[in-house]
Amino acid sequence: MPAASGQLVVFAVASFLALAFALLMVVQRSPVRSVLSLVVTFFALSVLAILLSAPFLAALQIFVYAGAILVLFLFVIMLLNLKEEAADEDDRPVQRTLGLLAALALGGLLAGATLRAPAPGGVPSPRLIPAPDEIPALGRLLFSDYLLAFEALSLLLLVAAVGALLLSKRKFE
Amino acid sequence: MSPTLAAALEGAAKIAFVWACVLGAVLPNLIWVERRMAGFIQDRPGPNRVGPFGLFQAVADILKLLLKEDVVPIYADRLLHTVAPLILLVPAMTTFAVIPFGSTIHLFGRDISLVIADVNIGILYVFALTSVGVYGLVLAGWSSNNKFALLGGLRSSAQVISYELAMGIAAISVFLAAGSLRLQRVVEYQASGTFLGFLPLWNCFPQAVGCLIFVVSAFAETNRVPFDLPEAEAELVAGYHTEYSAFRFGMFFMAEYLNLIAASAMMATLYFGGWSLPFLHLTGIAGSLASIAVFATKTGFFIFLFVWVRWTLPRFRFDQLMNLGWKVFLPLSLLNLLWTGALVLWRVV
Amino acid sequence: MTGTLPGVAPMAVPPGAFLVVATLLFAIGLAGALLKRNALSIFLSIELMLNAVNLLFLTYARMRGDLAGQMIVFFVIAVAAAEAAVGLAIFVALFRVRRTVDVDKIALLKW
Amino acid sequence: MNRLWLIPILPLAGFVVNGLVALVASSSRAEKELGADHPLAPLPYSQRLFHGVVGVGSVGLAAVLSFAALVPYVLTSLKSPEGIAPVVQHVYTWMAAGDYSVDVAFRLDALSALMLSFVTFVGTLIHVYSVGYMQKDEGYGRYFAYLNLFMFAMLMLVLADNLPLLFVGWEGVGLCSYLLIGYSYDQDFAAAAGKKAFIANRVGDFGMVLGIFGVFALFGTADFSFVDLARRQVLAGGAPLGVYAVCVLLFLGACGKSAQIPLYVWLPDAMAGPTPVSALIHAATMVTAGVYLVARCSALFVLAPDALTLVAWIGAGTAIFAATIGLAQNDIKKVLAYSTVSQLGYMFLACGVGAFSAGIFHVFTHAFFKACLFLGSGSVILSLHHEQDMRKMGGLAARIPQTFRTMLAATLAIAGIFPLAGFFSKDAILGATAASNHWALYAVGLFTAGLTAFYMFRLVSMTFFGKARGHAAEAHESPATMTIPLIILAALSVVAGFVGIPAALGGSDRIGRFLEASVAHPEIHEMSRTLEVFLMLLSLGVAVTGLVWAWRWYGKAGGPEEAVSPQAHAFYEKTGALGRLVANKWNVDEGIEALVLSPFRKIGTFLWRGIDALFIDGIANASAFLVELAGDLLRFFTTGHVRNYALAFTLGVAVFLVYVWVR
Repeated sequence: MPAASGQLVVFAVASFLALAFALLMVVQRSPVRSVLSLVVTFFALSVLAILLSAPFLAALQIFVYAGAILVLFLFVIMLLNLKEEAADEDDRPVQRTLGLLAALALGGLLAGATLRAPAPGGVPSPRLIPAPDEIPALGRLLFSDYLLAFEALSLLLLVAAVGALLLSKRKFE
Repeated sequence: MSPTLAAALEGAAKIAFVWACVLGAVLPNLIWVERRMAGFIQDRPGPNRVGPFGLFQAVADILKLLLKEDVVPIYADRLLHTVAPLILLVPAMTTFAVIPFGSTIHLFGRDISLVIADVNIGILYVFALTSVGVYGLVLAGWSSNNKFALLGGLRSSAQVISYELAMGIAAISVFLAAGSLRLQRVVEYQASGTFLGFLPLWNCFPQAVGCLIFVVSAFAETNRVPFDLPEAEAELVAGYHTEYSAFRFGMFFMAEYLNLIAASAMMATLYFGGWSLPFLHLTGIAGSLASIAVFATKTGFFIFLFVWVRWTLPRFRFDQLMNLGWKVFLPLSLLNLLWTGALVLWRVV
Repeated sequence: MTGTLPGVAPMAVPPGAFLVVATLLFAIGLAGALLKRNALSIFLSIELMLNAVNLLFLTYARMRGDLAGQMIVFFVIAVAAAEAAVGLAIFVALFRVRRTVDVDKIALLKW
Repeated sequence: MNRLWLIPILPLAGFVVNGLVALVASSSRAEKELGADHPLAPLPYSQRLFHGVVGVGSVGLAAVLSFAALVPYVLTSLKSPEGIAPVVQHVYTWMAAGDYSVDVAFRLDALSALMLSFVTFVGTLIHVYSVGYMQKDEGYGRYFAYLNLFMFAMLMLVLADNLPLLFVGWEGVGLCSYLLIGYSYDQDFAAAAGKKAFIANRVGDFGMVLGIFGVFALFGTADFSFVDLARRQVLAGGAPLGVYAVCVLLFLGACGKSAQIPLYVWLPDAMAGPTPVSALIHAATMVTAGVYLVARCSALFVLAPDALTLVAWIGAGTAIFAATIGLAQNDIKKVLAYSTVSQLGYMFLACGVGAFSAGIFHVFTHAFFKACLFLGSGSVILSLHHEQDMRKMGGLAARIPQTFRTMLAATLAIAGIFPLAGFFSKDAILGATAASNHWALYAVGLFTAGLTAFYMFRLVSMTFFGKARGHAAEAHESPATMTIPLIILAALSVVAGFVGIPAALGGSDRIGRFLEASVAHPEIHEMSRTLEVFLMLLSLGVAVTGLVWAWRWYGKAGGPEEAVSPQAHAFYEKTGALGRLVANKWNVDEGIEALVLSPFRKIGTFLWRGIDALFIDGIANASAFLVELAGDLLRFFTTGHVRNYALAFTLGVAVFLVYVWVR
């Protein structure tokens, strides 16, 4: 089925891009380039999200993550005028090696664990993903089952906004 | 002909049509229109030598940009310096994918919806792309390694993010009324009835405040006067594209015009009924073709508005800009959302 | 493993592949968080980890045909926004005092 | 009278009202008078009036109701010699468990009716007396609140239809006793006496509670109907040992409450309370609760003759033991306290020989004359401005004639002079002892009667006759609120015995017949009338001898120049070492100190120094030290480097994941 193979190609390209630019983000010394690499990763991730029939969240991913959060990062980096990381003088070889090893070990373990985990069955659920438009269903869920969480979230955002404002004030009076 | 192939062909045809219109027809003429309008408003002739009424001036401008030397500053970040205009340009071009430019046309035994991709996240898609465009501005400013450029980039990113918020909330009111994020559906909704019995159900009537916010924010989003702070020549030389020349500068130029066109199209679509005419039902192939014309006319009006405003109003100060965005438009857009919610709840719209 | 659910078309890509990509992204993010010295880069790595988990959630949501996974991703994104706002404000405040955001040079809380 | 619950509820209401008002008033007083020179000034008249009216009124009303309940009952029982069935009124279910439930139920029968009548009557009189006695006291309201609470508890005790409810009253009177003994809580000896009473009672209550458990375990119910069950069970040959154990345990409780050997030590110290309290609680009512309990369970005790013998010997032993101590006391209230202990011993002696009705009869008469004596002593004490030492009295007969006359009547009554109340009740006991062929017990009882007459007349002589010593010459008679109850009680001390004139003297022992319906009356083989009359004359003779002896030793009074105790010396001169031992209360307190308290104190010190300070504190200190040590070591891990923390965190997660994996 051509659509299916098309999906495979898209998946392959997107996941390659995601992984490659994620790696690039880590390897990159310049913080600005790190951010940009991450932007590409996020784009690839949103493509993957569309493949997983979550177009709304894909858009949200771009809109919020790439469009707002990472711009904020970029903004701060420019504000602080951060240049490339200087080569490590007081090198911490133990931290470096162990960190790498730990990341690898944990990654391997997690990959193994997720693959080993039994596949969740398609249990009949009131929250089935409707096709082709899942947005109304999401909206209904948000204002019914997850109402409390939603309200708490709005409070959290308010607090975060106030907190960020307070923190970045120059003088406390 | 297999349905897949037919769908692919259909899509390709729509893309070709839209790009032909935008890049081939509107964009060059826009250059000419703007320069002539500027001349008219400033009581001078404007470009009138190249071709009849100077109509080929656009071609001359483009050729000039293509042929000039491309200078990249020594201390610039070459890679980003190259990529920045592209980042700005590509989202500007892809915005058109979700804007419906006509009603459904019946052709070759198929119902063809006159929109390249009528995705269910239409409006969100537009906003997502707009937010990506910010990177172009910021990176252009940063990679140039020039303080004017950097400040321009910072200003533009701050400005765009700020106004995106008010704009987004105004847009939320629109799809609250329409009940869908699909732009084709938004247009169909506006064509479907009347407001208060005598007005068309265009969103600009029930949501006049939202419409105003959206239009003004669109000026800010596209960095047009009176909100062209990022390139305020009096203080920042030319803002984020100070260090750009030749075709790269042309790309910024092009992106600005494309954004302008896209913003006009969005205004027409969201608030002024898109391709629909009030009280008239456009049917058949002729009707569909007429709907394209209607859409073009409305978009054209807003493009004219952009140009008109640019050469009429002075520039704001940056703090005025931010105050307007955060302290006026944001609360107003929330009130508009509340108002629209009430209208929907009590079935007025 | 392909979900056959009402409404949604069957998956062309085996979900396991998504899971592997997600875990790999997570590991890369973890490595970044452990190895980078710039506080902002560490923060970025953490964002990457969050997104890897998001991908995992979306995959499971798709496998089960259950919107709950997407809902959680929605919340994660929103919380991440709040976290970024406060976190970056902290870094700005920190930079003002210490003129650096190198975490190895900011080791105040120790004996 | 089908609203028995009204009787106890009235004093309870009085307690609540008096208590709340006293609380509010005292807190506002404390605010006003804090730091003043006399913060403990008497209450204003209006408040005294209020407390007095509420206190006396509630108890008086209860007394009226009690008589309303008693009179028809008595009349009916007089018509039918067999008496009538007990009235049981269920008020509400207190606890229910399975088939069995403990109810708040009240029982009116001959026993409780009799108790009810004199408890409320004497109680009312003493409340009235207290109005006069306590008028200079700052804690007037508190006092009446406690007294009302006591009345409530005592009435619950008397009316209860089952052992758990009786135990509520039992503990209630114990609590009030504690509160009232320690009424002057700012004085060490009063607070200590309160604690002593409480602790001694705990020992008894321990047995009491076990006894209740035992009753329930043996018979499956704790209602007083268990005595019938017990009779049937034992006749069927079941569990005599269990019955014996239960009897002993209940008797242990009775010993605690009624101050019998070995738990009597608290009662003399309880004289630290106000004198009306001593009269009401520690003479007339509460301390007789033990006797009441034994009488109430008499049918059970009868089934365990060995237990009865124990009761008899304990009673007789206590009677003579306390009487000897009473011989040498110089504190007027202490003499009366030991007298009370001794008389209680008589009552248990009666129960022990199976003459439960005689025991209750003595409870009845004792309530009047001992209350009269205590109130009289209170009048004396008050007239001498709280002087209790008899060596500083003397010659008061002329100065406080009302008190003298009433106390003399009561003294003659307690000494057993014919035809006063004490003669009949004491003789009923001695007669029953003789009739049951317990001649050794009879001899003890008889001797004790002589001692009683001696120490009582010693008291009268030292107080009222001879020359005035100390400030005795300035004494004034007490107000009418005090003398009127005295007169009433004295009159009753004279006549109360007439309800039980024995057949030998031409009477019909009405009280005995009346009580037959509710207490056991084992077969006592009849004595000949002649022997009975002879024994009466014998005991009368012994009593008169005691009186005369006391008069000879103490009647000739010393003058003020001999102020400090020629009398005491006279006693020692004439009795020698034994007298000194007696005067020192047989060194019982010292013995308890040496044998019980001192070892306990040593154990306590060891637990404190050895176990607590070294061991337990050591553990605490050691753990604190270890924590500090661990902190000193672990703080090197607090590098301050975020990345180290992140790494540790990651490794932890990895380890956990491995664990989950391999599990």
